[in-house]
Amino acid sequence: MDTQIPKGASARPEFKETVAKTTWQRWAQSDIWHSYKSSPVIIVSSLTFAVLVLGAIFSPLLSPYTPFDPSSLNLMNGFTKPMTANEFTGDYFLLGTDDQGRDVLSTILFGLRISLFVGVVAVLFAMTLGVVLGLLSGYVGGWIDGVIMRIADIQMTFPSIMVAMLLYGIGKGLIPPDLRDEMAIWVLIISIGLSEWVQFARTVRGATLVERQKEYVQAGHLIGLTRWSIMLRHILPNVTGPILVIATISLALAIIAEATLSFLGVGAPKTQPSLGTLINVGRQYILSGEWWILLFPSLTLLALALSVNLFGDWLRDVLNPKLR
Amino acid sequence: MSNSPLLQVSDLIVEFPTRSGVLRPVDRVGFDVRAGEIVGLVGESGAGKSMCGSAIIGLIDRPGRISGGEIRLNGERIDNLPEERLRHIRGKRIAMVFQDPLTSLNPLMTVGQQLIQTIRTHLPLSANDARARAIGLLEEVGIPAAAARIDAYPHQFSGGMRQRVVIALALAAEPELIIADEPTTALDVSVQAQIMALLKRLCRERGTAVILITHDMGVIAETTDRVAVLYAGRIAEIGPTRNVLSTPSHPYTVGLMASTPSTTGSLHTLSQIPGSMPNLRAIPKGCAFNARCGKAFSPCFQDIPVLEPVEGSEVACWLYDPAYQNTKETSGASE
Amino acid sequence: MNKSLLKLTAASLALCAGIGAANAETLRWARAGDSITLDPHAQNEGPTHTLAHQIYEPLLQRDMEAKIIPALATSWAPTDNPNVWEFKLRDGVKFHGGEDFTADDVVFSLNRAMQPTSAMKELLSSIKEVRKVDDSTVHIETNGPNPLLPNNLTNLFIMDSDWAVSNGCEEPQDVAAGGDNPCVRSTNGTGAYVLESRKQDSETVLKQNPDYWGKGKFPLEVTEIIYTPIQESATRVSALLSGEVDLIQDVPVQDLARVGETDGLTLSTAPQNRTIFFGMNLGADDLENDTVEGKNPLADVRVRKAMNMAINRDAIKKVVMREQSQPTGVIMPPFVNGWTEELDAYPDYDVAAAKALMEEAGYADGFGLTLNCPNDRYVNDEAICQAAVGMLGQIGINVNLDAKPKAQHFPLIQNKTTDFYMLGWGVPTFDSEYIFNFLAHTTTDKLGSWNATGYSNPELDAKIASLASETDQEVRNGTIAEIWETLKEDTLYLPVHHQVLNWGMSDTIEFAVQPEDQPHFKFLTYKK
Amino acid sequence: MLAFIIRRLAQALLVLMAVGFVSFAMFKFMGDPVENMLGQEATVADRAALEERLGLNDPIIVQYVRFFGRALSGDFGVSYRVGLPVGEVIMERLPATLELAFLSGVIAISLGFTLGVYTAIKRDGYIANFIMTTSLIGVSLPTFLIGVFLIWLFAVNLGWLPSFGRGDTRSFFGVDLAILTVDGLKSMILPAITLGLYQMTLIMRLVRSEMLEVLRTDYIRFARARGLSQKTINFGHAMKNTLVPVITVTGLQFGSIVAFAIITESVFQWPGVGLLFINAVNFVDIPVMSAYLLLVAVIFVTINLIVDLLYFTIDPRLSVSNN
Amino acid sequence: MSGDTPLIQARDLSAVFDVSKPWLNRMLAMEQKRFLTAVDTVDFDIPKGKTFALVGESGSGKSTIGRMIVGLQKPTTGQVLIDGQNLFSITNEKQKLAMRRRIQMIFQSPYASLNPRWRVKHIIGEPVRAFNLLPSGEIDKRVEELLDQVGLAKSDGEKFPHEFSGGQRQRIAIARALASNPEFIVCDEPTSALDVSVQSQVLNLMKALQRELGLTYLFISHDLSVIRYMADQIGVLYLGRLVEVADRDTLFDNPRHPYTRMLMDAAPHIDAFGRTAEIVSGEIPDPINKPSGCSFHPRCELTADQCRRERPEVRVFGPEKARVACHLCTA
Repeated sequence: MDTQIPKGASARPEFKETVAKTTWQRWAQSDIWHSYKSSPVIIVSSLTFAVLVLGAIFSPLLSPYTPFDPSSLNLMNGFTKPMTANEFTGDYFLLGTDDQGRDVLSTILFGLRISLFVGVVAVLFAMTLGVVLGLLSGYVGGWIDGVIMRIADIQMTFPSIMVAMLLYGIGKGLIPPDLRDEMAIWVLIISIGLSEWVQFARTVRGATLVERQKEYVQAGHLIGLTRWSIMLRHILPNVTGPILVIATISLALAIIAEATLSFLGVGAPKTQPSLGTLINVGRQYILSGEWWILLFPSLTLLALALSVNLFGDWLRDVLNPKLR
Repeated sequence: MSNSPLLQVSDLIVEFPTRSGVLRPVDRVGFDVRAGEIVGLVGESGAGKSMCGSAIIGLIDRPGRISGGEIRLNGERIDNLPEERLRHIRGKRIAMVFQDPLTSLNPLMTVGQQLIQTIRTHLPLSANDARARAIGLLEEVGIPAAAARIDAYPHQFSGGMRQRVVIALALAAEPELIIADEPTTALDVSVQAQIMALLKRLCRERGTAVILITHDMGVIAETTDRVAVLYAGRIAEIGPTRNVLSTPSHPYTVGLMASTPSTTGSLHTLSQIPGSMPNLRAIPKGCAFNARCGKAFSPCFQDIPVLEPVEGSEVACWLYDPAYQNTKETSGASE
Repeated sequence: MNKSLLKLTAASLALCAGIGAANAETLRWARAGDSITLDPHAQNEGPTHTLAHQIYEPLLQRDMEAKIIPALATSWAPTDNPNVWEFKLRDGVKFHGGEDFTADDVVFSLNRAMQPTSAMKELLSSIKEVRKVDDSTVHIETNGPNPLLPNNLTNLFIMDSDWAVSNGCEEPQDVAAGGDNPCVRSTNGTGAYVLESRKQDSETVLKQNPDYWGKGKFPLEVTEIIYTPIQESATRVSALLSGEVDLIQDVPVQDLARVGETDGLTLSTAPQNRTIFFGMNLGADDLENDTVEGKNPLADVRVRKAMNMAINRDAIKKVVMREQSQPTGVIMPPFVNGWTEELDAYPDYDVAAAKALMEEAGYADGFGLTLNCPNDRYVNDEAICQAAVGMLGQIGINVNLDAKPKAQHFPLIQNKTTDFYMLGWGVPTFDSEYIFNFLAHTTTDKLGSWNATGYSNPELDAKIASLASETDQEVRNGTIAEIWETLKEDTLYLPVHHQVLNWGMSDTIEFAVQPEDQPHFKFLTYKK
Repeated sequence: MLAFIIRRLAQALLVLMAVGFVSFAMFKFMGDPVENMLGQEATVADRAALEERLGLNDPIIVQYVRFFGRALSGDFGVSYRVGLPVGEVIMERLPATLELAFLSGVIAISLGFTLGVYTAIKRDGYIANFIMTTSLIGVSLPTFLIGVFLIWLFAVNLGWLPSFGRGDTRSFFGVDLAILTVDGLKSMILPAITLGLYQMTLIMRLVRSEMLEVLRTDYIRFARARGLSQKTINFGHAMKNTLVPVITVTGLQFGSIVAFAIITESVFQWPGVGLLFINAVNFVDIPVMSAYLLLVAVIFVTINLIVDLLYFTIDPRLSVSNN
Repeated sequence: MSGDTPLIQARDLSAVFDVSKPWLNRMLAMEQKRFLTAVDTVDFDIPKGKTFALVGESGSGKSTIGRMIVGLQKPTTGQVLIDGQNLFSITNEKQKLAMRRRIQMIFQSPYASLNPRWRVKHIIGEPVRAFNLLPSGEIDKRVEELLDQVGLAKSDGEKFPHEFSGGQRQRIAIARALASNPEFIVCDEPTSALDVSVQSQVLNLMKALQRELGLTYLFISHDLSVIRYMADQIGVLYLGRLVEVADRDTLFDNPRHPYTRMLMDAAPHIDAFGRTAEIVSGEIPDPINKPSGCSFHPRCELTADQCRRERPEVRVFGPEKARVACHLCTA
């Protein structure tokens, strides 16, 4: 029997460019970038988010005052109206001051920093935990899967805000008193993180179960790759889409959760207030006329959470091939 | 009227606007289907055969649209009908059978519910009469103990049985035309034979015309009266099935037949068409097949060929254009 | 139409029609917390006493100006034996259930309040025996002379002995033993109001007692009281602003202006019997949670004095308290026996002088420590602490604020596991001895239970002990003044201010704030 | 199915035991109940005695076993705070929370479903896009802020609705319900909206995405090819197929409603179990706290069970008889 | 090993899966455990350089056999011998790796078989890295060679799988399989997802590679026409059993088992215009509850009593040594 071996160019369709695209070209031509370009809502919200993140990162440089240094505060500056000078001290504040005489603009910038820090680190924590457990659960299966998923089930039995509250209670109690102020934020992060991991784990497990069946994973087995190598190098990159979507949504959730915990009195301390703490403090002034103490942090939180949510929403649509 | 074809498709163009330009999965396709006739649409994936079917029944997903040509059913134009009028044609006069019987049926409704719902949408029957008709249909498509199984859910049927149910659903309102889109691709060979035989029998009995969309040359050969070979959204060759398959004229059809392995006949080396069907975004100028064609010559890269009668079929190829008969000789394209 | 407007219209209509106090007037009253229990001896706590005061009565009570007036007793005086007090009881008083009020009820009730499960027992710890002399006379014998006995009886309610016995609540409920008790759910007092219905934390309805002995003696213009606790201060103020309630206690200081400016509402303000101050652990050799190794900076009186000077009480009053506080130099509310203006004077806010003192004490570079602070107990407690943190920061004391709910804060003080803490102190007996007993005396089994400073001055302890039995008021007052002198010299506490009480109410109401935050609604009158 | 229920119940018991243990581990850090139970005049000896009698000095595990043992027989002890049996206190408050949760649930589900279906059908419409974007505001602000804002707007400034409490109630088979009176319903509107807003957004978005996915399935395409009307397809075919995931999430959300009621109830002084819990936390009322946590767990487990059983009725593929 | 031993020997391979319901359900319903015998004592050899094909419909166990032969799945009983060495008894990691290098696989789906997040050169180079065949500096060159070998351009290595058509992806998969210089490749329906014109390219490529590199194939397909084109020897599977094993020409010229005949008849013929295939009765039974005796008897045209009762043993027929498991087969 005689067959001709198709060689090189003859077997290649003409319409393909011969030069591989650079990563940048790939990105510029991708659907994601296109969808981004053509959605004004997403452009606005991502820019808002970028501005807020930059504001948070550079808050020490941008803030006119350092609100977290109590000794720099002058109580007599308290309750200064926005864009006016204080009647006693003559100090000027763009967005006014709060009950402690802290510049509202500075507290917002610093608060944003704390809210974002708590949110981002909590989500990273939840994500790492959830992804590792989800991969293990989905890929290794067996009793490991059973145990992890039962724990997840039990945790799902409680709303995350409550889990966070309970964990916070325990965490706070375990820390020696002199470290509490510094550790409070970390306890908060771990509490929120632990309350959010289930989402990640479940999604990753589901995606892993699908990917595990795929033939490229089998091909990995054939060349004797280890479990971890297959999980981390093969499967993980292919489940990043859903992880990213959940991470975005969890970020908004975590930021709001932190704010809600502030209301329950277990959020960031008032000496290092997050946006949630600021709102919770400002809430007292809703009837008394010092509207700026509540309004500005609330708007900032709204802008932050809304932009993250809108971004997550868009990401979900873009990354979901079923909806395209 | 009596002599005019049941379905006339002429110069049908389907377009999908995308950000990188407008795509044309179907480009100036025209063919007729006469009452009781089985016409095959054959082609490889991406040839536009399924899109043709969807266009005829008016089910092109947004943002796709019919942007040219006409579809006439018994002489009446149906491609520009409003959705509500079109709805009364679907199922009633033109029915469709899809590839995968597993996903074609609503898993949460019994087959009876789905049948009765369809019957009562199109026929003025009482619930009881509709049920009786549904049982009758199930019996006809060869479902044993139809009266008992009518209240079963789709997952309680095997793959072959499910496709029978789908056929029953398509036949529910006695349509004049059935569009069968790869009706047996998801089935095993032995079941495929059963289903094809069933479809053939039922349509012959009722005089229902069929458009059979498939990529399987064997199924085309055994089932259809006439066949249209599609390539990149255009018809390359159309004619009586025996004619097209035994003595193909278009180089693509020739290549296709030569590269199809067979269980019978002499065992020869499969020839192959180099490359693959062009992406819709990059259909070459002129004949869409030119890049893969061993016989391509200058006009093939300039203009789109139109269907011309060649030996009982119609072929869209510059090779058979009288104006180029001589040039072809001299171009010395390899054999 | 606006609800408060409606209310106004209704009120003016009532006025025009000349309908007097005899007609139905419903008072809708809200405060932050609910009464915890209906058992009058099971809790020694403000809101619980407030509700109990409407239903039950003590032998003698404090009126709206905190003066002691007769209630179920018409007169009281020590007998010839300084250890025995004689109480003459009011005649013709009936319980809500119709039973007559007699000396037996007094003996029963006081004995009940001395049971181990009673929360009032400490107030009666000096009592040896309660004796019925006749139906309208009771003798109370104390272990030694107790000049302040009447002061301890103002919140001690009298129950009907038969009713209590037949209901099986001879003793206050023992929560620890899980016992249930009808006296927790129902009442039978002699007070001006009868309990109509009650849902814990939700709504309590009281109706005027038609057979009240005090008819004609008190205004008694309110015929029905609807009491709703509203925990969230904003919601509470909202309810007042929207006319859903007529009177609220605990108006948050920031909302005072709003309430005062709102048409149809008025504010009533008075100093409260509670002083807010900071305590410092000066007794320990070294502090747990500070940055100084091997010694205790707080043990140095110069440091304490510097801290005292660094606290800008006026700024706290102005900004944190919105003028609703009285800055003070002593941890004693002005009503209390022993209070003087000199004692009340507070040091000038003087950062430079404070820094100088710090330097003198060897802490020119300052030090760090943790301040424990409640966040749900006193008016703006956490904000005051925050302000103090800032102020102390200016003299180099780097304070780490640890604010917690009261349930976690107070155990720190009681277990003496705090170095620096906030505390507020009210004096139900209106006498300095009470303060000394709890806050200045060396911690022993009985005394000094709230003294977390580690301060121990045997000489002072002896003086404090002498107060209990000193019957000569002049001598006693002299000792009190001496003790205060020492305490002030030692700067044992850093006083901040006396709290000011605010009640917001519909402006048709005439009702002055009671210094113990105890509204007795039988005194309430409407403007005519 | 029976096996399924048995397994679920076993799991439920495990959940309850875990919850109980976690709560007991936690109470240690919540403060000292004795402080609140005794007045400020209490002596050191008094405190020690009470602590001993409450068994607070025992190891956590001992306290836990004691509590759980009694709880199994329905005895949750006596509230440290109000001195009433915990079971009674909770049962008295539960109707308030449940009716609030019910109304919020109804608002969230009905509105969420309607808007979800609408935005799915009109996928690229302006109104649908507007709804999609604005609905995110509901999940971008903490619940308590929304509650405070609603009070400020509707109670204080407009004077339309009550700012707190439950209003009039009417007894229904011995249970006092506010939902049965006009005044009560008016009182419920603001808290119910506050509580339901978040869930509504979630349900709406879920329904939308599920619906979009279902609308792309082959059987919907086949239904269209059979000439069924758009209405039949959207509501007869598509909606039913979105139910399974929607019910799962809705079930979980209903549990969250009960939990989030803590916040809403304290903002609106709604006398339900959430408020009771917050009060209990402030007072370190251990029996009430543990019973409440168990209650929440029971509610969740029950809802999960109901949800799972609902699957069986909705999705014939799950019925055992067909396997 | 001696030249006579077939490179691959499958000895009595069986794969049994436990498909029982959970313990509690079984207890309540008083059920026994249930097992699915996906592969039932399958036995065949593949000589070096030859192609052995397995043909069967869904549920016949052909893919399971493929997975067992490459070592992706352990057989319940039986053994796989590669060059006489039992694949599953190697415990030494190094030897195991050395054995794995010799065996590769080409999968059905050109989409799922390539990791979409990896560049093509990374995909093809991975086996080289995993088996440590070349120093890392030379891997790229080897990848280019392989790309060229399967008819792709060197520059294609920089691209991602989604930039290729199905046929090209299958070429990439072949290149990956070749990367470790294997001797034996299991091809599991390698062209069933491809279009006819592309299928012939891939089939031809595989044939050419076999000839050039002396490869041995196990070729799995449901398509008799493809099998006929590719195989030297063919095994027909029905419900996990090999019902007939014969040389290609023998099988197609003289199919002995009724099922083989049925399959051939049911397959559509491109030259049988207007034919209606003999209607085969029934569908493939539930593999968990296989019919008694010969599993094929409910659908068989012949059927004797014996077929219902007894499981037919494999018997050898004719000079071509066709092995057939049928009671009624005589010639």
